[in-house]
Amino acid sequence: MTYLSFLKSELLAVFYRKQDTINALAFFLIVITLFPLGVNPSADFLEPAAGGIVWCAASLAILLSVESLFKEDFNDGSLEQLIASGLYLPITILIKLVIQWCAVIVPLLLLIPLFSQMLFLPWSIVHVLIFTLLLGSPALFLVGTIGAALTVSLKRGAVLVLLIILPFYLPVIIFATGAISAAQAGQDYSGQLAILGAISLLSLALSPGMSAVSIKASMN
Amino acid sequence: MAFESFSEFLAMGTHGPYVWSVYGITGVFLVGMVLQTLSAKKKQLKRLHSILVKDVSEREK
Amino acid sequence: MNWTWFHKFGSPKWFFQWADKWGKLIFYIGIALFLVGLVLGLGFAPEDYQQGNSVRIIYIHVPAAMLAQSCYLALGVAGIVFMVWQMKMAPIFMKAMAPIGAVMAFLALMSGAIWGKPTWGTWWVWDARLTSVLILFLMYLGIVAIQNSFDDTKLADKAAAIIAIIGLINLPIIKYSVEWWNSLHQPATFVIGEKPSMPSEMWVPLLFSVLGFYCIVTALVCWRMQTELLIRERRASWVKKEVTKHGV
Amino acid sequence: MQSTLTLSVSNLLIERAERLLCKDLSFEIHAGEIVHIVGENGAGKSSLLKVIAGVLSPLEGELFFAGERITAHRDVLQAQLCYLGHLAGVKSSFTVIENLALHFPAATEVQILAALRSVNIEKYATTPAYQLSAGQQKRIGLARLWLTNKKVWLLDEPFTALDTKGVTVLEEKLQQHAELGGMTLLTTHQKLNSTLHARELSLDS
Repeated sequence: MTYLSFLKSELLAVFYRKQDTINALAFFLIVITLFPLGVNPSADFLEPAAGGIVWCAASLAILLSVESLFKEDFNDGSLEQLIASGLYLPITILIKLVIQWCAVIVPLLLLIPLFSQMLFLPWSIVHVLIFTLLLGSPALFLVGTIGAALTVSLKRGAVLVLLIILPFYLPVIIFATGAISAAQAGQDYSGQLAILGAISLLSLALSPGMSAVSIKASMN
Repeated sequence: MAFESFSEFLAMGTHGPYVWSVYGITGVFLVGMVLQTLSAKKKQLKRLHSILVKDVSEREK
Repeated sequence: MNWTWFHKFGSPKWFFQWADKWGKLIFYIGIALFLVGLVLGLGFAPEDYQQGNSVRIIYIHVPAAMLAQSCYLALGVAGIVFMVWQMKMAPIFMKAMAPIGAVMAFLALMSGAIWGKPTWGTWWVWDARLTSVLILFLMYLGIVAIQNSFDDTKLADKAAAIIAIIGLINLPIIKYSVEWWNSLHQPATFVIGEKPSMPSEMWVPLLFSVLGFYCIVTALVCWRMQTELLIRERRASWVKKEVTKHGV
Repeated sequence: MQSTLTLSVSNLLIERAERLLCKDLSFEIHAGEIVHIVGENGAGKSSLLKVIAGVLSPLEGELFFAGERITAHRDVLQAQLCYLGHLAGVKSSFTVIENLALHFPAATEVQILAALRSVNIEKYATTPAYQLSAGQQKRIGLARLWLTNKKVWLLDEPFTALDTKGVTVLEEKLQQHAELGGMTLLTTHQKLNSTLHARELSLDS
């Protein structure tokens, strides 16, 4: 096994599990639909709330898609093989994560213009929403991976991952929606974007190593 | 003393219910925590003691 | 610097005996300090010119909030100690501490909410302090959940330690983000529990109450650690000796 | 060179879920040897293989390979390791060839097909693994033995779900591996053919 063959097989796995990506996007769409139906469909409510709604939906969709990142590999023995292969575990985790990020975020970004129109977000703001997703979502994936790695040996770990990881998502959500409302108010939002980038970088520094430790601890 | 009489002390101006409910709930939780902690320790000691006694009596047989 | 005390606390047997000797004393000191704080605070401290007598909730709210934060800090540090030095006592400490921290966070939330009613007219206001305590409470629930979700103690210990470390790193980020978010949504009118200059009649009882809380929690954690030690080290010979000594 | 290829284990202590599996376990395996780990169910046979492979960590003890200490980092060993666990790491959505290509990126399709022929699943080469039976999936893992040039084989129950012909073929492969100077450490409930000259290593105390 080499890094390259691992990368290829991960790409192949994502290709075979297209349904997972579709599920994540469908879940995202459902959460977005809940707000107009559950709260208020008027533009007065939706326009200022759009950033927050998109980010809440994205956080949940991302966490649910990351939660099962290692489940299948754990159950079929691939994870054992990966550890025994001698490849550096944090790097392979990172490879896996980048592929997963592309599989979920790229289609999501393509659909964002559509979703933002459903939430009456003005065209002039859509690019800010996309920036926040590009800069903030890596942090969500990276932090979520630690939770996924910790609970990989649990049969029912999904709720536990949500419970332990969501509090760590709050700063990202706060600054992302802050950037969007600043843009809506015509203010400078570069500071919030910079903080989002910083949180993502911090997560990048910590998460692969911690996830590797967690996975090794979970093997039995 | 901040209060003239005991009834005034209980009334706390108009804020009596708020103040006393906070102190009441806190008291319940503190006492509950202490009791739970001590009973858990006692239970564990008792359990280990009974195992120990059983071990010793088995060895004597 | 002399590190023997550190190593001694790392020895289960030594700690068990230490806790046996000092636990009760610390507890009684804590109760005494807390009672003095209460009597002074409830009976002798002046009422607030704005908030009236509801300000007396401060003698519960502030110690509980401080303890909630300190306990999480301690959890995170214990997590690091465990992951770096593999110290056996660290996860035992974490297991004993987490539920107590959760209760402290809950008490801070509860007292804050009840204080809010006469002060703001509502039970809940999304102010920076209450919101951070709420998040802290959620983080405690996560740690307690993870401690109780695994059959394998070793894995549970590691998982809780990792989450506590991430929490420790995240705590300042969360605090800062919540404060920033708060300043965005509602300009602070006046924040409960914070006064530019508190008269000594107010801060002296507060000090007693805070110290009392710290002592009580210390004693509780010691006792809970003893229980956890009895469970984990049940096969060790020193535990058998302690059990016979304690009798039933 | 062969004399340096030695895997040695000293004073190993393995614990799993607070259960002591083995204590003070020491042994050595040399190139050209086949070692059969025997022990009751739950004696820790699989765990021992996982510890050597680096999947699990031992509580105490040291491991050496080719004269180097590998207790903390197994890189030196893992570069020479082919580990087939109880679960062979077969991805059910991948075809048989894709499953093998992950482990042998340099292997040509001809080589992979030849390996598949040896374990008698050649005709399923482009079938997704989930359509195959348990025995056939097991053979996907075993096919790696025909492709690998690694010297150290750790095999956990390689004979289960194999028919008699499959067993014979695999035993021949093990024999060949030993003759070429490789070492094999395996667990099985089956009686091994005496021509293999397998050394038994008991985990029961």
